[in-house]
Amino acid sequence: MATRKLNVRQAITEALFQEMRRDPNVIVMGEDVAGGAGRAHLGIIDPWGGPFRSTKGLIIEFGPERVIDTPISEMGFVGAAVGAAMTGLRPVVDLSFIDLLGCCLDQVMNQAAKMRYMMGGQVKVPMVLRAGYGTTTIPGQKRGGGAAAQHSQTMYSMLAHVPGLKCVAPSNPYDAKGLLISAIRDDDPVIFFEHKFLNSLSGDVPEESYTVPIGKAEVVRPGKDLTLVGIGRMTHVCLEAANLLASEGLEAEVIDLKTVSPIDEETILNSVKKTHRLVVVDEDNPVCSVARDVAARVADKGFDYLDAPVKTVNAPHTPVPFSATLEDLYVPQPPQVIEAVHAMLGIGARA
Amino acid sequence: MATRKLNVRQAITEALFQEMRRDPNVIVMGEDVAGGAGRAHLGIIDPWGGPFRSTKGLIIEFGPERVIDTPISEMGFVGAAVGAAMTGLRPVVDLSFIDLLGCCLDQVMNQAAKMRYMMGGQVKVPMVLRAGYGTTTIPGQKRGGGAAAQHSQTMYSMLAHVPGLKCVAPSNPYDAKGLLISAIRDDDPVIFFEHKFLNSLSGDVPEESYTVPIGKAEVVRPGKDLTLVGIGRMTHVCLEAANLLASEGLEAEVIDLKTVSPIDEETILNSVKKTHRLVVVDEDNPVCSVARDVAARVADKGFDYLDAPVKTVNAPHTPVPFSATLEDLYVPQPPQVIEAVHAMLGIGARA
Amino acid sequence: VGALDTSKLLWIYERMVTIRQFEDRFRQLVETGRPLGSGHLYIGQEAVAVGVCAALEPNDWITSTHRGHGHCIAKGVDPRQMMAELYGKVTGTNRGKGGSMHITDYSKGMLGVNPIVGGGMPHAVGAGLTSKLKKTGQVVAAFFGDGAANIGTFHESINLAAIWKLPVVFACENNHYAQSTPVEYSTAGNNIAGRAASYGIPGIAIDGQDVFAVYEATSQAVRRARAGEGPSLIECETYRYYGHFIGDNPSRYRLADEESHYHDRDPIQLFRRRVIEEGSLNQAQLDEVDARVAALIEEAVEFAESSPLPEPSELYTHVYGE
Amino acid sequence: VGALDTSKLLWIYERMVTIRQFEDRFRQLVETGRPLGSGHLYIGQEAVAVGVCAALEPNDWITSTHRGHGHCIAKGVDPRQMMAELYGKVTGTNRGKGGSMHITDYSKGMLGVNPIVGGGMPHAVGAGLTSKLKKTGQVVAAFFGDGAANIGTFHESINLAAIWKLPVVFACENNHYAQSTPVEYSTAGNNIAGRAASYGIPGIAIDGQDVFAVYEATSQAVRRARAGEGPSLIECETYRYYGHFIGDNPSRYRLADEESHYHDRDPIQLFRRRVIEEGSLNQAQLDEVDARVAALIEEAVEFAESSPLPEPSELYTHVYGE
Ligand SMILES: Cc1ncc(C[n+]2csc(CCOP(=O)(O)OP(=O)(O)O)c2C)c(N)n1
Ligand SMILES: Cc1ncc(C[n+]2csc(CCOP(=O)(O)OP(=O)(O)O)c2C)c(N)n1
Ligand SMILES: [Mg+2]
Ligand SMILES: [Mg+2]
Repeated sequence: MATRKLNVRQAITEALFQEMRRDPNVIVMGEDVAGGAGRAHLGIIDPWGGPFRSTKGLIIEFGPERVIDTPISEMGFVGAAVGAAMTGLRPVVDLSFIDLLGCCLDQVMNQAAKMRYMMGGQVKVPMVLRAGYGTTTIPGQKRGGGAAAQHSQTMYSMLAHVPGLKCVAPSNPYDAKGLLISAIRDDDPVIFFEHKFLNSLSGDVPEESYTVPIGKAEVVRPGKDLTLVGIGRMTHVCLEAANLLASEGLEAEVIDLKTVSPIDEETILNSVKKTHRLVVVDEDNPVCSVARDVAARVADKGFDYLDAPVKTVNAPHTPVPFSATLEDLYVPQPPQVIEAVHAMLGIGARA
Repeated sequence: MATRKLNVRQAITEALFQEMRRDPNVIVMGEDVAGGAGRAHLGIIDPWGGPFRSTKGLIIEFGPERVIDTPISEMGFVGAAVGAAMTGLRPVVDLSFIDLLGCCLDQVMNQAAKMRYMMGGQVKVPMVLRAGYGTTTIPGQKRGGGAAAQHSQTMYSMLAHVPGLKCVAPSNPYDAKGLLISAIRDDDPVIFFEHKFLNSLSGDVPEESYTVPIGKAEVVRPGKDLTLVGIGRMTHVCLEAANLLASEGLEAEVIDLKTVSPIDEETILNSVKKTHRLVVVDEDNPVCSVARDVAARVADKGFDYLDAPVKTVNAPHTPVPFSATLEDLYVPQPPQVIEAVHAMLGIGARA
Repeated sequence: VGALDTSKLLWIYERMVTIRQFEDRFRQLVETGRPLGSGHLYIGQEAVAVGVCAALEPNDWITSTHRGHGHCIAKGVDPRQMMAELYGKVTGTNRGKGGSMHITDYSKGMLGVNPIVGGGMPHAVGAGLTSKLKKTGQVVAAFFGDGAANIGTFHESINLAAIWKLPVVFACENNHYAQSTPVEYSTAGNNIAGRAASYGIPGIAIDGQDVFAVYEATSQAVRRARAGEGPSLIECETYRYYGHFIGDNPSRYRLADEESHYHDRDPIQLFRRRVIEEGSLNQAQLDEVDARVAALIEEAVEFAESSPLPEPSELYTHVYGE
Repeated sequence: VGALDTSKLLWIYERMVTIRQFEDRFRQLVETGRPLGSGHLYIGQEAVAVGVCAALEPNDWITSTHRGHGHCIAKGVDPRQMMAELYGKVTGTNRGKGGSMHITDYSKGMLGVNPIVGGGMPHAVGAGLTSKLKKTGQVVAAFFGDGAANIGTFHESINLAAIWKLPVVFACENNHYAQSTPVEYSTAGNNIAGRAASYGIPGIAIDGQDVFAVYEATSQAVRRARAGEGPSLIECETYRYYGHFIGDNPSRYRLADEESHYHDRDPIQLFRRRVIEEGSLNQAQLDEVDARVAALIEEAVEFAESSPLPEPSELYTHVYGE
């Protein structure tokens, strides 16, 4: 079948359509996932299609029983999804912003994640929690500010910590579609992180349904001198940094982590075995982050491969500031990656 | 002034009494912190004194306006503490179990932690959130089971991740009293982790008021061959392991981390500079844990000191099981620490 | 009693007695130093669980609280497997991995004891969604305590069930205390049933010691639910005879008068008196049940004691599927 | 109008007009490509913020929502600093670190715009606790939307304020929509004011376009609060003229009839008509306010445009104290 250019948002929409057609147990829930609920008789149907428009059109094909607008009751509807998943449905919940985890953590961490285990394997909780994360900063582009401290967080580190959850963070439309289909078919709760900046990123996406495996990282640029591991948007930052490093004569291998839980240690260790050097780039706050987790794994299992300190590049240990001038500094960018590489290699800052 | 033996629970109670006497703005809130609220006229006063009895007696001295029983409304009363802290009080909130963070994360992570920053420094949120954590397992002691998956978690890794919070986890009565007094006087929100197993641990505590600084680790046993970093109960596990290692001729330096946010890098790096080897022992689940965070910092800033892989010992990536036979295996114990040391040193398992 | 035939009456009595004896035995085991965990005893509240479940079909669902042994037994969970679970044995309902606070038997429609207060209520909404979407006709009963009426999930869950007209029966067990906190302190407004008005659904406060009253009110709510008319809220006034957990001494925060008032209104004794007075069952029939249940509980303890512990490898299984 | 003197009437008018002009200007700036973020416009709801704040003292507190510009201006926050905040400038209320969704002026008793729906309500409870414990007599008004009436904090906060008899006025701005979701879909029960009964507190639904009605109802609630009698709930029926945020087209989910109904009931026009009809203020007085405000808003834009951005070091400050 054909391949077209879709952006990440469109790829997600396509995955939802295909899975809802395939399996009548798949339902979509969340605030304004269609919008204007209860007003079809007034000709109002699907006016929003989700906070980022990625559920647009679903209600037309699947109706309001399977595309369910919810009130602002995160604990309630995420918990309802848990109950629905336990009893035979496969809910795909749109949480709008991952920051709203604050309003439903119990159902995610204590209920969904632990249910199968606590119950000794009697139940499964096949649900997907989709959530936008990250900032949309474009350094140097003049604008007042971003979405600030409560609508720009990354937060996958907190959820990767939780046993029983899987967490994916695709960096491109192809993976977004394939990972979402995998997530929907997965019998465990999967948190699907959608980077707000990447939503409009375009790329080749096959028309047919396909899966991208959860738990597998990918070498997206081969190299021999050092390994850069990126997550989501940071994969692109790593690729840009790799281009710049190439002009210095350094061939960086870039790995797109794709899944932050479970982490694909093997792919990373194989790379570091070859390159002997590692920098992990992560948009999340640094403390107890995925970046430091990966660094620690390599400092243990890959210690003998290492020729240099393991470096991590994260957002700072601060909330996300509003002012664009500060937000631009908050999000890691290629220069910081290059700085980390130089520090790792003992190369002094260039004059 | 004199020093007596107190257990951790008593040390906490004493800190609360002393701080409430010192500062009329200090209040205590939580479910059954006194208990039986509204029934003083029936002769019922203070029947519970908190889930672990650590607020017992406070209401007698300070009355129901400052010792406030709350309904089961975690988001509401933690949020009320945030509002009270913003407007001039210094609430000490008893959350009973850290697992209940699931029901109030928004107020902790999005509100309390970020308030000062989002508001450009206009406000402070001087509050303390006390919470029991961990399991009470005593390996080999026959018993049916523990408190299982939703009442035994450790979870400081998730909160150490959050900028704006401070997190402390004392391992003994002296530090419990001193750190709680520091936490109450601190102008930032502090999460005070009380290990359920340690509540009954006894030790010397001065009668007078004193502080233990937040953000400082302590070398609790000097050694030259390797460094063991422990947190809370794990400090004791490290000390036991160090004793066993001594009989193998290995002198382990043991560091009690005490504060998990901010982490005292300096004390750890100084130790590793001397010992060249590091094992971090942490009762929390491994992924994105404090243990791996510490390991990553050392693999970066202390790489040149290291002569061996950095090892971490954590609970497994599983929920906490009920059955004692499984719970005993869940919590790291000295044999696992020794195993990690052996693996680090390339010493094969002994026959 | 009216509409209930002998076998149903015996069913009700047996389940109430099973709860009572199961927990009495468990309590004795704990108090006499058997190495078990603690637990939240349901004794005193039997008429609620059994009255509600008597109005349900076997394939209907329930969600529960931390005080869930009674709900489990009422819904038909095997006391042997329950006891084994309390012992942390692999033959337990949850393979010993859940314990008292997580007992679950999916095959019986028992969706889990749930010790996060209010944590189970949204699951009932979700099960209701499944029932509605799959048109199975199943009803869900969500048990919760008076203390749970003040947590956000109470509000969110009832509102969701109401707007979606889901087949959920919200069954509040108002035993007057949340730990040591009296309901009149923690709970603004007149009563919990009255909060139903906020959601435009029926709310009724009934005598939770009277299993017939509970059965009647639930039956009505279940009819409404199955007819697609949405949820109801039933507040059952009841009492726990023991402390919040085994080891808690309730006389520190409860009044002796109040305690004896409820002991006088013991749900099992009320039932016995009524069926005997009305001539629907006789003493011998009831005593026979008592004896049968006693044997079952003995068997449950023996089963639990003699069952194997989970293998160490169980620590790592069931975290994820496959 | 009755009890209100000329200066109070002018105060009310000025604040309503300031909100309107401030936001109109901001909207134009955004829509004409000025590099600013988006924002949730308050226009159409001015009578609520101003009516409530007219009944408060300067040292009383308010908590707010994501749609908070109006609350800020009504409580006396300087529009220049607000505009600078929207521009991300260091001269902003929050040094440019908060933006539209976090504007705060502690010195004015404005405890923060708060874009977590329901997130500010518990803060009002906490401020009420402070007032009660310190016996300052301060009252707290908690603004929230119709959508917020379905989140757990609504329930928990009102219950807490009620049992503790705190001086809190819960002011619901029912503008009929939460994003594109109509209130009649999301909200079970008859109305939001009716939910007050669950907590045994007064609940009243009023015309939120009529600043006098809002002022009157709030004044009564404030009297009650200051007398130590506890909280009240006021549901103000109102409407937002624009989309959920700048860029959202509300005609996709609202009916033209409804929109024009509320445009006919514009709070500023209603006020003008009424005071002129009743002879309390004249056209010239009102026009003078319009002009003064226009100048102020111009000044605010100039102030914002000419103010410096935060220094890079600001990224790291105010995370912790000291
Ligand atoms: C969300 C949450 N908050 C607090 C607790 C601690 N806790 C366990 S049971 C309980 C009391 C519950 O009271 P109620 O709902 O009336 O049920 P009852 O114990 O009376 O059956 C509390 C506070 C908890 N488990 N979960
Ligand atoms: C807890 C939470 N859930 C969802 C959102 C996304 N959101 C922002 S505003 C809004 C609608 C709020 O509606 P309402 O309370 O009626 O206020 P209005 O926008 O009408 O002023 C939603 C869903 C949020 N910010 N916080
Ligand atoms: Mg109760
Ligand atoms: Mg609204």
